Amino acid sequence: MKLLDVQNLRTTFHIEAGQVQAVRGISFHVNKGESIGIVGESGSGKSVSMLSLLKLLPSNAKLEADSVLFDGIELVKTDQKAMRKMLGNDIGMIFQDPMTSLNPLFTIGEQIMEPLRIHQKLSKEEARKKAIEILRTVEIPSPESRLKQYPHEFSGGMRQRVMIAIALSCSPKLLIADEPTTALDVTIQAQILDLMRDLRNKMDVSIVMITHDLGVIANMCNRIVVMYGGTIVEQGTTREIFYEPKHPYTWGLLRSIPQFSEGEKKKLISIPGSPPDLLRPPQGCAFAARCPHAMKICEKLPPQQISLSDTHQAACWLMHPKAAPHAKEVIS
Amino acid sequence: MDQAWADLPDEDFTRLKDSTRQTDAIARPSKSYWQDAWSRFRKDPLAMIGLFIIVVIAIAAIVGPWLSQYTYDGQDIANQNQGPSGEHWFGTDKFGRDIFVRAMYGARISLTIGVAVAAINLVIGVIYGGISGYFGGKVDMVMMRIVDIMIGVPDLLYIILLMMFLGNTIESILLAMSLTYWIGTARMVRSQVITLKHQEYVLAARATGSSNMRILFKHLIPNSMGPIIVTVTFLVPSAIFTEAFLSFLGIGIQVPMASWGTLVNDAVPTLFTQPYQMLFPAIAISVTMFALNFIGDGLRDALDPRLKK
Amino acid sequence: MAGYIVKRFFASILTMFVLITITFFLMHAVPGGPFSPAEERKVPKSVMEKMEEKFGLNEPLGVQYVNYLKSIAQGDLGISFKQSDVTVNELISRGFPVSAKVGLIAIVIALVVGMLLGITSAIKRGKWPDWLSMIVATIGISIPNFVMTVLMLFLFVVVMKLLPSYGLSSWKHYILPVAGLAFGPIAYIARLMRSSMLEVMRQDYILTARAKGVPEYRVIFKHALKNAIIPIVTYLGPLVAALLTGSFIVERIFSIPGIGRDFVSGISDRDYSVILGLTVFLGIFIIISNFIVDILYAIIDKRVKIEE
Amino acid sequence: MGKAKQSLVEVRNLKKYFEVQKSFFGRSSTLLKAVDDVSFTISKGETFGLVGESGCGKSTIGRTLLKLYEPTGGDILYDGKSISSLKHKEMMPYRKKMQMIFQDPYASLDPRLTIAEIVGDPLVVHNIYQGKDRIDRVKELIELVGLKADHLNRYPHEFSGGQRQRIGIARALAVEPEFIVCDEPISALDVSIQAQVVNMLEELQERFGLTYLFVSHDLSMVRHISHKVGVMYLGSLVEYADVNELYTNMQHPYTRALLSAVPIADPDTAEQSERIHLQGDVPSPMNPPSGCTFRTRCPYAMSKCAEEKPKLQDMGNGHMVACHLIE
Amino acid sequence: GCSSSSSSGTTAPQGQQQAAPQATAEKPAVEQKIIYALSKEPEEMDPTLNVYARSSIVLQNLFRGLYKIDESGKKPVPSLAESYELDSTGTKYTFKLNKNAKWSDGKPVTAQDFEYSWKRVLNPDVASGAAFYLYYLKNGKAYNEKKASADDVGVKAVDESTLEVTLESPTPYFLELLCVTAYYPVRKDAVEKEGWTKSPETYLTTGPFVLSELKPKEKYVLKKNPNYLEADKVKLDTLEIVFIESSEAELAAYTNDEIQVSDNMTPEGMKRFENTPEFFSVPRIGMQYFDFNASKKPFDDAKVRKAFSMAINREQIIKSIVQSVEKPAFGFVPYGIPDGVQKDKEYRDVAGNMFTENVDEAKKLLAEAGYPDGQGIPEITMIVMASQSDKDIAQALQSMWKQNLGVNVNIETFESKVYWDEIENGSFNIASDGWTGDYPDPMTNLDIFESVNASDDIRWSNPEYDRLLDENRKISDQAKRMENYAKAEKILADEMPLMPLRFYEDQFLAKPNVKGVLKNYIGHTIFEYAHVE
Ligand SMILES: Nc1ncnc2c1ncn2[C@@H]1O[C@H](COP(=O)(O)OP(=O)(O)OP(=O)(O)O)[C@@H](O)[C@H]1O
Ligand SMILES: Nc1ncnc2c1ncn2[C@@H]1O[C@H](COP(=O)(O)OP(=O)(O)OP(=O)(O)O)[C@@H](O)[C@H]1O
Ligand SMILES: [Mg+2]
Ligand SMILES: [Mg+2]
Repeated sequence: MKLLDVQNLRTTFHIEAGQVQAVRGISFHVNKGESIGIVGESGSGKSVSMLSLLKLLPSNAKLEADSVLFDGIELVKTDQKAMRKMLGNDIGMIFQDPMTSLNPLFTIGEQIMEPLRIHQKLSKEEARKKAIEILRTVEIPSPESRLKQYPHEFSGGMRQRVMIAIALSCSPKLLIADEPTTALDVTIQAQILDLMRDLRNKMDVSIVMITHDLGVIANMCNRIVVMYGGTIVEQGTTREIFYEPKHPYTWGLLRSIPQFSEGEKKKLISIPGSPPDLLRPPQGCAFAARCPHAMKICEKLPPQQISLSDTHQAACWLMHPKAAPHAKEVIS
Repeated sequence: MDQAWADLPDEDFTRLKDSTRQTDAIARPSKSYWQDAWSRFRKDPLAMIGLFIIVVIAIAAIVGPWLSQYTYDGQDIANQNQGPSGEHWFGTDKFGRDIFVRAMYGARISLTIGVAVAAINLVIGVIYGGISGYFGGKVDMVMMRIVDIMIGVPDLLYIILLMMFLGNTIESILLAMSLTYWIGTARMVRSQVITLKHQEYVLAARATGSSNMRILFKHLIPNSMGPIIVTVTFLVPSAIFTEAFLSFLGIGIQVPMASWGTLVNDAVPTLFTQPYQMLFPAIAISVTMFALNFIGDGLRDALDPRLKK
Repeated sequence: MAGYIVKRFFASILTMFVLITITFFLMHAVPGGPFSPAEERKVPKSVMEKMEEKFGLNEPLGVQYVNYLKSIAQGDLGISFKQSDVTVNELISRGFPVSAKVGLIAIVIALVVGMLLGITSAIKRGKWPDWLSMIVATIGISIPNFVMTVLMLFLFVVVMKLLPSYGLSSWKHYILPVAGLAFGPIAYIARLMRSSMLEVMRQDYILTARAKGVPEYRVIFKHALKNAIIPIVTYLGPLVAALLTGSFIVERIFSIPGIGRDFVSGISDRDYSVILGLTVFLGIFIIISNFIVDILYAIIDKRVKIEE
Repeated sequence: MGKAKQSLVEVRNLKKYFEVQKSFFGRSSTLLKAVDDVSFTISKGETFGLVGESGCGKSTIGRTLLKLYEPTGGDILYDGKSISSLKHKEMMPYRKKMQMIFQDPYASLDPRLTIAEIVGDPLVVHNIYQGKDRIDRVKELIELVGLKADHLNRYPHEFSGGQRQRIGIARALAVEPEFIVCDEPISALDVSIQAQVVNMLEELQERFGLTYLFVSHDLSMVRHISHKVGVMYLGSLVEYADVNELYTNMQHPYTRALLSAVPIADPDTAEQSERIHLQGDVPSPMNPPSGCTFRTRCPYAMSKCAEEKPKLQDMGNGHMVACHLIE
Repeated sequence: GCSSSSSSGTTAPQGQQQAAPQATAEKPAVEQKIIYALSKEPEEMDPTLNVYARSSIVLQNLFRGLYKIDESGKKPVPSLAESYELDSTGTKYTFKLNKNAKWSDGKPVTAQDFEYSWKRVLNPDVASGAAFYLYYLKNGKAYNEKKASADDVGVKAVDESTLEVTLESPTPYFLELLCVTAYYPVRKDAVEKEGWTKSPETYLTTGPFVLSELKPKEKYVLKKNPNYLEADKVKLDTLEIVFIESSEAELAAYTNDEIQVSDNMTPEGMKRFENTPEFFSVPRIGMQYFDFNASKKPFDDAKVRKAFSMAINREQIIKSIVQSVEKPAFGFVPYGIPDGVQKDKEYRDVAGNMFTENVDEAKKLLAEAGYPDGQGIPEITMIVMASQSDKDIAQALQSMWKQNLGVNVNIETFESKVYWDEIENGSFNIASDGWTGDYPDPMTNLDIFESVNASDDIRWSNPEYDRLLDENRKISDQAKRMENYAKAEKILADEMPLMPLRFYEDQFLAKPNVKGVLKNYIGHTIFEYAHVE
């Protein structure tokens, strides 16, 4: 069952210098009860594509899509007001930086209770009770007194838990987590990931998790979407991506993680160069400029998505039959 | 997969050599900071309009009076209170003096005062506020209490005193206005510096051994430029009007010389009988203010390389 | 808290002392005295000297200074030199409530209008409301108070005959003076509000609020406003002190019996006790309003810790 | 550890306390013990990795080493000479030898200055290389870190994070330092860029024989780059050893928890791996727990842990651990 | 109707209304209330301490002394006094008080009250600024300067209703002096209460009105005083004096019918009413003139002074710049002072103009003085006060001298408080100055140029001039006196140590239904005879 189905989503920002084509036609879906991970480097359009779905883009952004179906509702046609009714209720969202994502001038309690009061029309007292309950779920000790405190009195990990509490307060069907642990320590990160896994199992939410940490993905997700330069370059199950990656960017990503084969230190393998300027996106493959295997065609034409299995798709010219000899050489 | 996809020429599938690849596409001609700021400024149409207006007014103030057949003090009482006409563009006042020429003379004084006061107070305010904010603690405490006192002492007192010692000259007006006008700027700079001083680039400068003053003036102040410019654009009109207020108390510039402020002030009683007498000087001030605001906004953007598109 | 207040209190006393000292000697250094003729010379020199003697002006400056400090320590600000049947304490206790009332209304209006204008232009950035507010603000700062007030007087009193011209005997009487006082601050607050609102609307927590499904008006007026208001509070300190203690121009034009006029007339009359008394009063006022602003900060923003 | 290497930086019982206000109208200021009695030695040409949770005092150590913060107690020896009480002027020669790369490549470059100015700034401050020489030197540096000379007139915001971090490195290298504190130089960078920067740091170390203090909480990266690693918890060093020793034979429960918490980028292993769950948050450094500061989260805490602060003990091989479990 | 610029009528017309008092009674009763604006609150409400003109206006409506200025605004008539006798030396007056004279609380006004008040004014411990007004009394000055005792002062209550007053020397205008506030009585028991002027209850008056409400800085409400001697003639019930500082606001208030009588408007505002029956202009015995500093070049030469005085156009300045209907001054004694011989004529009209304007003549004189076409003349500084009208006049003069004589004059403005010091220290060449007399005798306007009084402004002296004035103080033959005054004026005209500019007139507006408002010769606005139709 598809909970979310996105077809050909495109997002453009109008700035004085021109148009930033932040998302350039992406299609993916999320099944009920599933958690998918979106990886890719900074600026590849991960956050923007999610914000686009939720209509949370700034006014200078333009959104186009063939279709965005959420739980049977066509979001493309939904206006912002109706969208707001769904946000926080059917869809919860967690942002990257727990330090800045909470309003510093309101108590934690007020911030957790707000969606409850707006969407579920709870009374103050009911909302408070519910808030305490949720805080308990996200393992914050003595929630009663914590409700009255301000964000700055919380540690980063606790704030992120508060963010999760807010996102989950109305028991949404979909939880979108935009780099929920990037700003946290490893030990806290582990706690948060555990918590999210637990919640997924308990509350039956689908999760879309954005990150550029492959470790986090490996621990959390069933499927992975790899983005680069505003496009999806590869998607598949976690295993498919980790063990049978087909796109050179995925390769690079996997290889830049330090490996420790007994004793000897290996030089890290890096991807040289920097990501494309989305103001003037490359004609061909977005990754061509940094790809060690680039061919002439890569700079000329964007590659098409090729399905390798029901779940696995990649977009790379190396999979073209004519590149076959070349591809073989690369893989060996 | 469609046909076109399969039919791509083989040649396309040859590997690219490193030398033919286009990495780091963003090549831009290099410019110095000021050239750069200027080029950004130039692209801002409003700012350019503002600059153009100011230049026109400045030129009019400098050469205009020479080109006119009238002088600022040439009276012709028989032709008093004439409305605007081809002869007298802005009309005449009750002495029959040409208001246009007087407004151009007024621009000399008012712009000089506005600009000089803004400049002087900018310098004092930036230094004072910068030091107070940067060093913080006791230094800040003492410097801020001094500011409290300076606000408390009635400014008219020392203005009168200064006028007595230095006479009713532009210099003494400037000096008088320099005594406390900078406080607003100083406060603003101080709060900026307090927030900026914890930035990592400040630490980085300290790690290379930069002295406090170098950090303050090379890093902190330039980064507070935005709000500073805004404050300074607000300083200009208040300097122009304070000058008029001083004349009202008899301690400003001397008649028959006029400034925009005194032109406006003197026209208050005739506001409803001869409204044009105030209208034109008031428009001159407003236009200048708009121009300055545009320039200020443009400058703020131009001086901040981050805003470059 | 108590310790903080005590410390701040002593700092204030010291500040006041220096303030009084400077003002006292400055005032006496300014030529002309309370009994020098102002319009036509009429009073013979010998009579003038007698009056100076009566007010203790013949004593050495140091003695006068000490005497003044003594009486001020007892809360006595002395007698007006010009209106010898009025004490400065009376002058203030009569005039201040009047100035304060008008000023307070003006502050409230300036805040409401200025903030609304600023918010609108921040939200409608680059659109016509933004332009409108920019124009209002620029006009607000480029038309001086002394022109604005007279203009209003002529327009609403002489031409339209809608409003009364002097005094404060009905609500109608408040309209013009309040407008005169609020005009400049509205311009300033609007500009300030606009930039801080733009800044706040960029913050992550605004996105959070939207993602929670909070309706946009609530995002703006609840989440953003409270954060954006902080710079306004800073500006409010000096503004409150200035408006509550009256404005020379507005009180003069609209004949308001406040204390705003007394400062300037006190100085031009060389009414020493009035000058000093008002300086003391204003000084205390500035100190208190700065203090309140500091506390307000801590109340609005719980992160702020008041530093010593 | 084989041959005894010459030590370059020696830290003895270093303490750095901050005074902070607790209440809103803070009369009562408390001491925040950001670094409390830390000792270690860094040998010439080596990289000393420092790991630990956020807020445990890693940056503070780095900054105190460079005298960006005045140490509250203890001693810092550079090349055998104590620098902990030097004044600004006396410190200047050391500022040439010791440099720093900052955590945040966005915040650590002054946005109003061009790259040329940023990289040239240390040269101006120390008054080395005049006129054209200075320009050449800046060019040389910028090319050294893999950027091009025509980047010199650009501003920081025109660069990607990785490029910015290179600029930061070029600035640090400008005065030809011997010792560089790398304060989380990669944590703000993309995965694909992190490797670029680490590679470069290694290259430079080889070329110029640099010594690094490498602060990070990315344990795998620390493992990759360091020769020796120290683990910090709440202001103190709880364990330190040669890198392989530490990663294969960790002793302190915190180290173990830390290492087990690193998500392994491999779905197979990820599913199997046993994670040690740490309860709760890091305590506030303003009122740290008595005795062993880790005891509140330690699964093995004993009564002794609350009473006595464990000392660093040598396990042999230069492997130091501070834990009552190791007796 | 009353001609607006009439110099004879000093009040709003009242002829008709007095002719038909019944007619008014039949009309629906209008509230007998007038609102009048002053620029500021009066400085001093104790008449014995007052030296301020503004305060005088209020006090003149609240108090009456032995004599008052009559309804024509020109001559003194008995008020609290019934009659007086003057002895042959001309220095001893014996006043009989009106038996019906009462304080506002109903107690009779006694001669002792006068004795007490007058001695109080002179009492050195009271340090009244108004003391000099009573220096005419024998030993008045001496007592005030602590050289004599209170008992030596020439005022004595013989009984309840007889007051004996001895003067230093004969003073023909002594009755006029009695109309000055300083000669008004205050009552001992009232004055000795702390802050007696601050509340209507303790504030005892003797005039047509009493204080009924006192709102500092806002308004004083005056009510008809039922115990006033001539209470039956006072028609006004309420006189509200409000304080409007800005003349723009006063114009607004007047046009908006918020005030009925206005005399503190901008000239531009006043001008709008110039040709309406609401406008009145009344001569005041004062003049604006410019001091020439005779101790400094170039004005040490009478020819230069005359040249400057002749080279301007007074009419034009008054009409176009000052924008009033005042008269140009071609003499030194203003209008409003009756001639000593032809009592119904003004001295000014009898004496005629003393000099004329003539640019050619002026040029000639300047050339004779050694400055043909203004060449070689030293730098000339004209100082003026910072008021708008002074600055305007100065600019007009500057331009006229430049045009007509080719002379450059610099203008310097000064704050009023330092202005007189500036004159005193003598670094000016020309200075704006003005004087309003106290009593309607030319002496009040001429004695200021005697050498004893002129040493710190015009710095000019002429023994003949001094002698003429001195003689006039001693004699009472009016024909001779007038002749001497004319001679003295001629000396001034020939020497021109000062340049007369204009004779002051007080202009005021009164709503058409307001009648009988009186401006007297020293500029006081009196409502004793006013009423609303
Ligand atoms: N408001 C905006 N105006 C213009 N461009 C924008 C705006 N927001 C995002 N972009 C651009 O859109 C592109 C995609 O940004 P996005 O935030 O989705 O990246 P991301 O993959 O989430 O990166 P990160 O890992 O850093 O969060 C970037 O190039 C960014 O510069
Ligand atoms: N200037 C300062 N004033 C007060 N406290 C400070 C200051 N700098 C650091 N601290 C405190 O000292 C403690 C250690 O901070 P430090 O920055 O050294 O941690 P860190 O280990 O570098 O953390 P991170 O991984 O987040 O960078 C923290 O609790 C911090 O709040
Ligand atoms: Mg993102
Ligand atoms: Mg750190």
